[in-house]
This record gives sequence, structure tokens and C-alpha cells, in this order.
Amino acid sequence: MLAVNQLTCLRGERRLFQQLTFELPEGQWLQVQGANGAGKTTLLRVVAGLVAPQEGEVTWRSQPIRENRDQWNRDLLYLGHHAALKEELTAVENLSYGLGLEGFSSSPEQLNAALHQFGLKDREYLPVRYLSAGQRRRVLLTRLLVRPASVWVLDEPYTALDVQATAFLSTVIETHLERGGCAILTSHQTLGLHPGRTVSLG
Amino acid sequence: MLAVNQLTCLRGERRLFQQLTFELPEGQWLQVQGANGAGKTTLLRVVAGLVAPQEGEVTWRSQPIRENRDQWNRDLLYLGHHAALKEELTAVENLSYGLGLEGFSSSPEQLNAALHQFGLKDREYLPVRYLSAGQRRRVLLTRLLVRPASVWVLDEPYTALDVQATAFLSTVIETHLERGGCAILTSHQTLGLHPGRTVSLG
Amino acid sequence: MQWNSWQEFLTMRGYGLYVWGSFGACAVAMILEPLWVRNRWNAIRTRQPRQERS
Amino acid sequence: MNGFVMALRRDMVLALRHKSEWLTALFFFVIVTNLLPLGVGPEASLLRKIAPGVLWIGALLSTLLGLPRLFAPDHADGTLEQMALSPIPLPWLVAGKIVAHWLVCGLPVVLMAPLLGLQFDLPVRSLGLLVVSLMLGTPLLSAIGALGAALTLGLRGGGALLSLLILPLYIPALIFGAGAVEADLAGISAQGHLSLLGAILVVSVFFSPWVTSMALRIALE
Amino acid sequence: MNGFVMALRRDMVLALRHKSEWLTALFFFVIVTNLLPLGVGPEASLLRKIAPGVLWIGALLSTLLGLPRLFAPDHADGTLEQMALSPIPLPWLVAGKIVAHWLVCGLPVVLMAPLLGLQFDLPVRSLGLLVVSLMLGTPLLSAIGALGAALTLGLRGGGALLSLLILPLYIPALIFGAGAVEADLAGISAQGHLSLLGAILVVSVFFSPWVTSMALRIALE
Amino acid sequence: MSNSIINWFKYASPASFYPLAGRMIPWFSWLAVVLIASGVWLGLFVAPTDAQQSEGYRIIFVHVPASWMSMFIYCVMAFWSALGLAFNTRLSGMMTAALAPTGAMFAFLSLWTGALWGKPMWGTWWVWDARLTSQLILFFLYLGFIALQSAIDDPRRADRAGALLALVGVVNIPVIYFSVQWWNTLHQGASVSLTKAPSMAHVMLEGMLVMALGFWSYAIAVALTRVRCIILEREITSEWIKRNAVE
Amino acid sequence: MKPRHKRLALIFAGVAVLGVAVALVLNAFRSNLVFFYTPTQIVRGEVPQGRAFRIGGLVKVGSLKRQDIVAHFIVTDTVNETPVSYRGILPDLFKEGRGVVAEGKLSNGQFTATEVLAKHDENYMPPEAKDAVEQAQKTSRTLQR
Ligand code: HEM
Ligand SMILES: Nc1ncnc2c1ncn2[C@@H]1O[C@H](COP(=O)(O)OP(=O)(O)OP(=O)(O)O)[C@@H](O)[C@H]1O
Ligand SMILES: Nc1ncnc2c1ncn2[C@@H]1O[C@H](COP(=O)(O)OP(=O)(O)OP(=O)(O)O)[C@@H](O)[C@H]1O
Ligand SMILES: [Mg+2]
Ligand SMILES: [Mg+2]
Repeated sequence: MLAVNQLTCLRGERRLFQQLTFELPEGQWLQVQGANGAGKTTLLRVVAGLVAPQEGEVTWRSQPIRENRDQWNRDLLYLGHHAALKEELTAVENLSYGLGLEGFSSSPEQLNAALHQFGLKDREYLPVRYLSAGQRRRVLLTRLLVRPASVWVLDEPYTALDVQATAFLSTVIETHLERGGCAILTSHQTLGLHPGRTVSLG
Repeated sequence: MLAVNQLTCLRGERRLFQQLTFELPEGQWLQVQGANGAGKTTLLRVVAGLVAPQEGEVTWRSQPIRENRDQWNRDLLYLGHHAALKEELTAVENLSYGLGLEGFSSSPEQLNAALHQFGLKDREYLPVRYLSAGQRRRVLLTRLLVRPASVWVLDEPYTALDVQATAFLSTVIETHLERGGCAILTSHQTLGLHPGRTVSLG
Repeated sequence: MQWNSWQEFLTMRGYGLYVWGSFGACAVAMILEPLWVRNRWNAIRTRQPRQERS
Repeated sequence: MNGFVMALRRDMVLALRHKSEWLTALFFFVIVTNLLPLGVGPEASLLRKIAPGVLWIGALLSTLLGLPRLFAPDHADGTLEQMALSPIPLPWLVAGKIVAHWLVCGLPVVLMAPLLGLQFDLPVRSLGLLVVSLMLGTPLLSAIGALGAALTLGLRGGGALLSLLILPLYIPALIFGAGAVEADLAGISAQGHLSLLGAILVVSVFFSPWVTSMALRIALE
Repeated sequence: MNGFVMALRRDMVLALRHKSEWLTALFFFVIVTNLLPLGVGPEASLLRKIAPGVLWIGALLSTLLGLPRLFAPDHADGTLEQMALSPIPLPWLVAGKIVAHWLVCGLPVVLMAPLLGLQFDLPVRSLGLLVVSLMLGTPLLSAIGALGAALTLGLRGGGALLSLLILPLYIPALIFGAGAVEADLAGISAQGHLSLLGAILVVSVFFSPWVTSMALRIALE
Repeated sequence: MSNSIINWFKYASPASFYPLAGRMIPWFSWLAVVLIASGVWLGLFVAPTDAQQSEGYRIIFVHVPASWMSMFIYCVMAFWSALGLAFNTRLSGMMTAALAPTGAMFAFLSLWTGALWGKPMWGTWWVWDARLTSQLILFFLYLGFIALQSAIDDPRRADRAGALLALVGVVNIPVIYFSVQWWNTLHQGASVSLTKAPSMAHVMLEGMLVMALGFWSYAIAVALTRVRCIILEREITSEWIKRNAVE
Repeated sequence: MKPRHKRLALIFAGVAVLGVAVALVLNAFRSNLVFFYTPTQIVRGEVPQGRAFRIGGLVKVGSLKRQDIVAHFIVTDTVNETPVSYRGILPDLFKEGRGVVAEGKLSNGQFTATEVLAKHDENYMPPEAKDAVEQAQKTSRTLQR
């Protein structure tokens, strides 16, 4: 179970959120809601452990994540606003180096299969610089299929995706939840997922 | 009237679209539809005059745009995937330099008012680096309010916007159409605009 | 007392430039720095009540 | 004309806000020329001998350093697209950017040069000539460099390619510029060198904006 | 360990694909050292005298040039976030990146140096010592530089600030490195200089990945 | 154990340090004035001429205290930095930031007075010997620290990045101190050291020590004033300032 | 490895690294890494050949002779001596029996200086005290003989 206790976060002199508390058991998902600039991205970065909160703490399986970074980083998969893709590398290379940096590995065949699932047939060996906005996003999301993790923290995963990819992403998330994973996400669109928990900011 | 005649475009060895022909009279809008990677962005860039098509031509008021660049550039407003914002500058500075480079000008008060309309109160004097994804997008879209133009070419203008901003953008586009402008846009979301023309790619 | 006249004190047997250059630089620096910090202090103190009121 | 001023002002504001650019150029110049005595040893006569060459090379390298960032950030964030679609002719905007580049990377170096010259124990009379030769030379470096920057925009290996393209074109400026100062040091008239420098300057400053904006349009396709 | 190799390989592939990086460093080195005879004049005894200093400064500057791009691209596109969240300890990954930076910016310079030394008319015996001193010195420059790059990541004025922070720390390396070659040229043993260089090397290479990754975590906040 | 640490934190919190500093400042200011005045009097009027350097040696009364302070302040900064990184106390970053400009000033004064002393005595303003070079590096480290802090707008990041730099740079201090023993430098060796009797006449030594104590009080007074400024600037939104800081 | 062991290993490695570094530094101090060379080193041939370097030591008492503006003196480290000539102004502290550092070139055992710096010791005392000290030293020396 992922638990957030009494979290407070300041930016400049602005208080984004205060005394925020919620829990997320395995198999459940949580949508962070709020207008533009409400602090959703900031919250997700705090949960991932990239930013230290002013007050409060985040615990995973009853351990504070900042004290037990090894375990937490192994169980966490975070996808932010940034693409984290290198324009010069192909989709397959991007994926395999991404995995390598996290201590996982996967054969090119597996990666190709995953890319195909995400609708990137024929584009695997093109440098990412030539891909369209939606195709880049798909490359990034393919990590969900190849990187084992039990907590997914996804910041606006649905941007730039077309209808078909949106539907596929939803089934991917559902499968993850059925397998006992949990997920936190933000989105301004209405999602085709079974109802989950929500937190509203701002 | 904007007319596209027999446009063909290749990328690598891939034919994105072929013999594409459509017209867009003043007061109308057109949605370019297609899956990720279908060639929507490429089409918009051809229409804007940034990329030369393999075959065919684009005309504005019966003049080929590439031969009459002065007039076309004055009448055109193109917003692409890129933010075209400088992180170190504030929203107001970004807008006013953007206008300046196109030979227009506007007082800081007007710019501020326009930013307020787009829901960026209190954030006008913060460097863009501190803004959230949606807030940046809003700064960019504020150009629609301050830069006079009759043809709008917008590539996925709705990404990263929250519900409120989406609705506001739709009314902005409607107003533009009522005033006799025309607009081409792409989006994967369903839009809250009155029905317009469509072109499907791929 | 080491000096017989002001003259002698000021010229320092030919080392006046160097000795006074050193002592002078120290004096200037160590007088300016506290003034500078005072300035910062005063700026904050005058700003503070205004912020509180608003 | 208006667009020229606007482009110039915008780049200046960015540079001043950023500080990195002009400070880097200046800092680099000071460092290159100052590390030399550390590495070579502080023999005054030796230093005086190599001074004109070292100062000119310093100026040349600091201009070269700023070049990749002349168009690249605007290219990456889409501003260059907007400039290409602007009703104002692109050469005006490009001219503004070139002048801003000179003001940011060239001028501080020119102003700093006499101080460093003193450090290298150059006679005071030659300092004036050093400044004049740099004043004629650095705008030329910016103007020619802009073309190289535009040609290599967004290419893999941009930096190296840029130097490869541009340096051969810089060498005449270096030879005449450093030559002028050396001639003066040797007590000969430097007029010939300076005239040649002037000729290159006029031609390059006039044609560079046109050619550069053609190169930019090609890079954007 | 595995992560170290992975980070190293990834950066090497990127550099080779890009080419710009290592070619720029090498090219810059060659240019700096080659322009000098053009600007200073081709007096053999003069050139030989300034050779060790100039070659070392060249190496130092080309390392410095590559530094801002050590972490900045990964920071900009979010890869650095992913690395900070990786189960592999960050210092390993950072160590991989530092080694890659050295292989790309340092090693080519070391290998090129004897050729340029010949050009400066250095005796063949001293060339070996030049290579040794650079071989000890350049990894140290990369290791110390990485810390500066991490501290100034994403800051206004990054480039200039980086030089300001790093150059003071480079000065000892320059003095001992160039000193070693000069000692050898002068016919004295260079052992003392080399030992000191070695001491700095060992300490900085060992501690740099830790301190750098602390700085990176601070920068990511 | 946790109890004692919490106590510690309380002392190291800006809220309780602020009034404490306020009470200490006048004492140290007056101490500085008195000590420096008597140091100047001892140094310029009481101390006798030196046998080797005639009156030129009087620079010693500012050069040595300034040099000592520049090194000492850096050590104190490193100490606070270590504390800050280890325990994440807010005050430590503020202390480091408050000390740096004073340290930089003393480092500059050391270089300046040293150069002014070197010209008549050695016959040169500057040589690249080990002592002088390492002291110059110290000055650059101060400048780098200040520049780094001013380039970062988020105070938390500024503190922690600065702390790292201060800690790394501290290896330079022993190099400065022992350089005259390790290498044969143009700079003279230590006249005052813990291991042997000072090789200076008594009055001269006394003047120098009094000056050093004066500089020390001065540094404390200025740094405390500056740290109060920094506390006010950073904690302007916090409750305790609103409650009681505006005395 | 458990995290505990890992940390121990790291600390161990750190200490080892520091040890190696200290050994290297000590090694460096055994060899001649200097701002100036002594006459003894010149005699042993441990100085740069054919290029400028610095020589340091005491000015031998009674060796200073001036011809016009050229000064001739002998630098000694109490074991060996090197004759030096210098054209230019000598610094104030330059005196017989005092420390000196000269930069220049050596040819045929004769050092031609381009720059002369005075190096003084760490003793500060008024003239009277100095006289007293010198007197005491002299007497003790004569007593030893
Ligand atoms: C720019 C040139 C100089 C610099 C950077 C410099 C730097 C320093 C530093 C950092 C110290 C403190 C270290 C310690 O206490 O051991 C110091 C001490 C001292 N310096 Fe200098 N110095 C310079 C020039 C001179 C000159 C020209 C003289 C005298 C001729 C001189 C005389 C002294 C003395 C007497 C001490 C005190 C040493 C002791 O008692 O331990 N310095 N200097
Ligand atoms: N230094 C600062 N000073 C003032 N406000 C700041 C500063 N830094 C960040 N902010 C504000 O903090 C908020 C950060 O929001 P965040 O990126 O978490 O928003 P978000 O909910 O993800 O929005 P979006 O839906 O647009 O992605 C923004 O409102 C931003 O303006
Ligand atoms: N050099 C190339 N070789 C092969 N294919 C290429 C090359 N360059 C671009 N492409 C392809 O051209 C298409 C460009 O599509 P474009 O960016 O116009 O898509 P889009 O419709 O805007 O997609 P999205 O909805 O994702 O934004 C992509 O499918 C891309 O893979
Ligand atoms: Mg967000
Ligand atoms: Mg697109």
C-alpha cells in the first residue's frame, strides 16, 4: 500500500497543497484532479521521490520512500511530462538503454513485440527524431509493457494519443491493476477506466 | 479563400498523402483527422509554407502562398507542437517579443488583459520556466487574442488544457470564425465547436 | 611612541605607499561592508510592515 | 528596420537575462589568455612576443564558441519557424541577431583586450591598434560565423562541422588582424593590414544576412 | 557495476551517433594549438618553449567545452529524472557518464597530443612524458568537471558559472601537468609532478561520482 | 538520543537563533571596535621598527589577521555545510551564505596587502609560488560560492549546492597552510605556530594577535547581522516572524 | 552483499584511496618539486639545462660587488656556491647574508639573472634585539671554536 501523510508543498511563496493525506491499496488507481497549475505534477514528483516535500512523508509498504530508496525505485515506474527519449536513437535503442539504466534487460525481439502492440510497426528502426508527436509518446508508453513495476505514476499519459492508442493504454492500465499493481495518474480528459479513487487539488 | 490543390507529400520512402485537394472559405473551419503519424502535422506545415510539398500547391485568395509570402505571412497565424516560448522570459515579455518579431506591437496592459482572459492572473511576471504545462500552453494560445490574422493554423491546440481552458479556447475560435476568419486544426479530442469541414488522412 | 614627527609617520621611511595602501584598503573594506549590510537590513525592515498590512 | 531593432532587442534581453552567453565569451577570453602565463611561465619578453597572436586567437575562439547558440535555441523551441513565417523579411531579423551576437560575444572582448594586453606587457601605443584591429575584425567573425551556424543548424555533429566550415574563412582575418598589431610592434605601418581587414568586413557584413536567411529556410524544411 | 557499463555504453553510442561531441573536442584542441603558430609566427625555439603549456591548456579547454553537455541534455529531456529513480545507485550511473565523457573528450586529445607536440618541435623523449601527464591529467579534469556541471545544471549563466567554479580547481592540475613536461624538457626528473598529479587523480576519480550524484539530486528538486 | 537531537534542532532553528544573534551583535561590534583600535595603536605607534624590513613590516598587522580570517571563515563555512547536509537544518545554509562575503573580503585583503608587501620586500607584486597560488584559489572558491548561490533562486537548492562546493573546496585550506613547508616558496614560513615559540618580538606579536582578535569579532558581528537579514528575507511568510520578529 | 557490508566496503575503499593519495604526495615531496633550486642542486646537476630557472639561497657575506648597474654576488646554501650577475635594481631587502631568489640562466657555472627577488626569514624583531642576538650567536660560535 502506498500512503501519503500530511503532505505540504510550497512553490515560491505559493502553497500548492497542504496536509494532503491519502492511501492507495494494491489493485486500485487514483486520479489527481485539478485545474492547470493546481500542483498535480508537483504532487506526482513528490510521490515519486524526486522532490522533498516541505512537510509530511510518503510511505510504500509502511516504509518512508526516502529512507528505503532501493526498494521503492525498484517498484516504481514514473513517466513525466518529459519524453526522456533521445532523438538520435531508434525506438528500440531508446527502450533498451532506458531499461539498462534501471538494471533490467530485454531482448530486441521482446521490445519489438511490445512496440508492435503499441502500434509502432515499421517505425522501430527510425530515429525518434522522425516520429510524430503521438508516435514518440507511444514509444515512451511502451515502457509500461517491458519494465516490471508495481506502482505506476503517470503524468498525463493520454496526451497526443489518438483514439485507438487511448483505448489500448486504458486496457494496459486495467491489466496492471488486475495483476495487483496500483497507479496514480493525472489527465484532463475523461478516462475509459473503471471508477477509481480521486484526489482534487486547488 | 484558402485552397489546397493536388498536394502530395513524401517522408523518407513513405507517401503521407497524395493528390490532396480541399478548400476553406472564410468563416469556416476544418479539422484534419488521422491516426498518430498519419501526416497531420506535416500537412499543416505545408499549408503554412514552412515545407515545400513534393507536388501541388497552396493558394490564398487565389495567389500561391510561396510566391506571395509577404501577404500570406501577414494573414497567417501558425501554432505548432513547439511552445516557441523562452523559459527565462515572463509571459508578457514572451508575447511582446513574439509580436515584435512579426512587426506588430501591443501595450503591456493589453497583453496583461489578454493573459487574464486566458486565466493567467498573478502569473504574468513569473518566468515561463516556473509555469505548469497547461499554463505554458495558455501563454502560447494568448497570441490568438493579440496577433491579428485571418487564417489560423493550429496543431493540437487543446493539449494540456484543463476543462475550463478548453471551453474558453472553443469560444475564442468561434468568435474568430464569426468575424470572418478561418481555421485549420488537428485534435484527437472531440471538440466543442459547431460542425466544420473535415479532411481525413492515412 | 615610535615617531618623531607626522612627516615620518606618514612616509614610513619610504614605505608609506605600501603601508597606507594596505591599511587604507582594509579600512575602506571594513567600513563599507558593515554599511552595506546595514543597508540590506534597513531595506528589509522598511519593507516588512508594508507586506504585513497588505 | 523595425524588425531589425526588435530582433536585436530581444536577443540582447535574452543574453542579459541569461548572462551565461556574454559572460561565457568574456570569461573564456580572459581565461584562455590568462592561463597561458601559468602554463608557459612568466617570462615578460616571451609573453610580449606572443601577445598579439594569443589575443586575436582568444577573440576568434570566443566568437566561435557563441556561434552554435546563435540559432539553435530558437530552432529547438519553434521561434525560428515563427520568424520564417513573419511578415518582416527574414534578412532583417537575421541581421538583428547577428548584431546582437557581436554585441554579446564580440564587443566585450574588444573592450577587454587592452587590459589583457597590458598584462602581456604590450606598449601602450600598440594597445590602440589592437582595439582597432579587433573592432574591425570581430563583426566580420560574427557575420561569417552566422552563415556557418545556419548551414549546420540541427545537424548531427553541428559543432565540429561548424568549426570546420568557418575556420578556413577566419584565417585571413586572423593573419591580417594579428599582423597589424605585430607590424605596429615592429614599428612598421599597419595600414595595409587594416585596409584588407576593412574590405573583408564590408563585404561580409553586407551579404551575410541574405545568404544566412536562405540557409535558414533550407534548414527549416 | 552493470549500470556503470550501461550508462557508459549509452553515452558512447550517443556520442558516436552524434559525432559532434568528440569531434568538437578534438577539433577544438587541434585548432587552438594550430592557430598559435599562425598568430605568433613560426619561430621553432619560441614554439618549443610554449609547447607544454599550450598543449595542456588546449586539453583543459576542450574538456571544459564538453562539460555543459555532460548532464544538460539528459536533464532537459527527463532522462536524468529516470536515472535518479533507477534502482541502480546513481553514483554508478554517474561514474559511467564521467568515463564516457573522458573517452569522448579526453582520450582523443591525449592520443592527438604527441602529433601536435611534434609540430611544436618537442623532442621525441618528451612526447612520451606529455602523453603520460595528459593520461593522468585528463580523467581528473573530467571527474572534477562533472561536479561543476552538476552544480550548475539548469542555472542561468551556466557556462560562465561552470568555468568560474571549475577553473580554480583545474589550476593545480595545469601547473603540475605542464610542469612535468617542462621539467622533462629541462632534463630534470618529472617524478614529483607526476606523483602529485596521480594523487589528485586518485582522490578525485574516487570521490567525484558520489559528490556529483548528490549535486544532481539537489539540482533535480 | 532522539531527544537530544530534537533539542539541538531547536537551537539551530532560525526562530530561536534570530533573537540570540540580535543580542550578540552589539557585544561583538564593540569588541571589534575596541580591539581593532588598540591593535592599530599597538601596531603603528607602540611596535618598534623591524631590523630587516624597517617600517615596511607594519603591513603584518593587517596581512596576517586577514589571511588567517580568510582561511578560518572557510573552515567555519565547511563546518556549517557538513552540518546542513547531514541534519538538514535550515540555519546552517543561512550561516554559510552569511559568512561567504566576509570571507571573500578577507581573502581579497590578504592578496592585496600581500601584493603591496611583496613589491618593496621581494621586489615583485606577484609570483606563482605555492602559497600565493593556493590563496588565490581560495579567493576564487569564495567567488564561485557566492556566484553559485546567487544564480539559484530556490533557497533550499542554493543552500545545498553551496554546501557541497564549500565541502569540496575545504581541501585547499591545509594546502595553503602547509604550502610553505611542503615546497620551498618565496613566501616566508610560519612565524607563529603551535609547535614552536614565535619568532617575533613580543610587542609585534601582541599587536598582531590583538588585531586578529579584532578581525575575528568584526567577522562575527557582520556575519550575525547578515544572517539576521537572510532569516528575515527567507522566512517572511512564517508564523514566528509575523508574531514577534518586528520588535 | 547486505547494505551494511556494502557500506563497510565503501568506507574501506575510501580509506585505501586516501592512503594511496597520501603515499603519492609523500613521494612527490621526496623529489625536487620546487619554486627555486639551491646551489647544491646546481652542483649535482639537478637543474634545468639551457632554460631559465630560479635559484635561491643566501647572499654570501662580502661577495656583493657593483660595476655600474651590474651587480655581482654569490649565492650560497652554506655548502655550495654559485656566482650570480644581475643588471637592474635590487629590492630593498637585498642584503648580504640575507635570502635571495633569482631567475635567470646558468652558463658555465655563472648564473645570469633577469630578475632578483629578496626572500627573508620569519623573524621579526627590533634592531637592538637583532644586534643582541647576533652578538650572542657570535660569542657562542667563538666559544665553540
Ligand atoms: C600576494 C601575496 C601574498 C599572499 C597571497 C599571502 C598569503 C598569506 C597567507 C594565506 C597567510 C596565512 C597562512 C599562515 O598563517 O601560515 C600568510 C601569512 C603571512 N604572510 Fe603572507 N602572503 C603574501 C605576501 C606576503 C609578503 C610579501 C610577506 C612579507 C614579506 C608576507 C608575510 C606573511 C607573514 C609574516 C605571515 C604570517 C605567517 C605566520 O605567522 O604563520 N606575506 N600570507
Ligand atoms: N517559483 C515559483 N513562484 C511562484 N509560483 C510557482 C513557482 N514555481 C512554480 N509555481 C507554480 O506552481 C504550480 C506548479 O504546478 P504544476 O506543474 O504542479 O501544475 P499541474 O497541476 O501539473 O498543471 P498542468 O495541468 O498545467 O500540468 C504552477 O501554478 C506554477 O505557476
Ligand atoms: N525520414 C523518414 N522516414 C520514414 N518516415 C518518416 C520520416 N520522417 C517522417 N516520417 C513519418 O512521417 C510521419 C510524420 O507524421 P506527422 O508528424 O505529420 O504526424 P501527425 O499526423 O501529426 O501525428 P500525431 O498525431 O502523432 O501528431 C510519421 O509517421 C513519421 O514516422
Ligand atoms: Mg502538469
Ligand atoms: Mg502532429
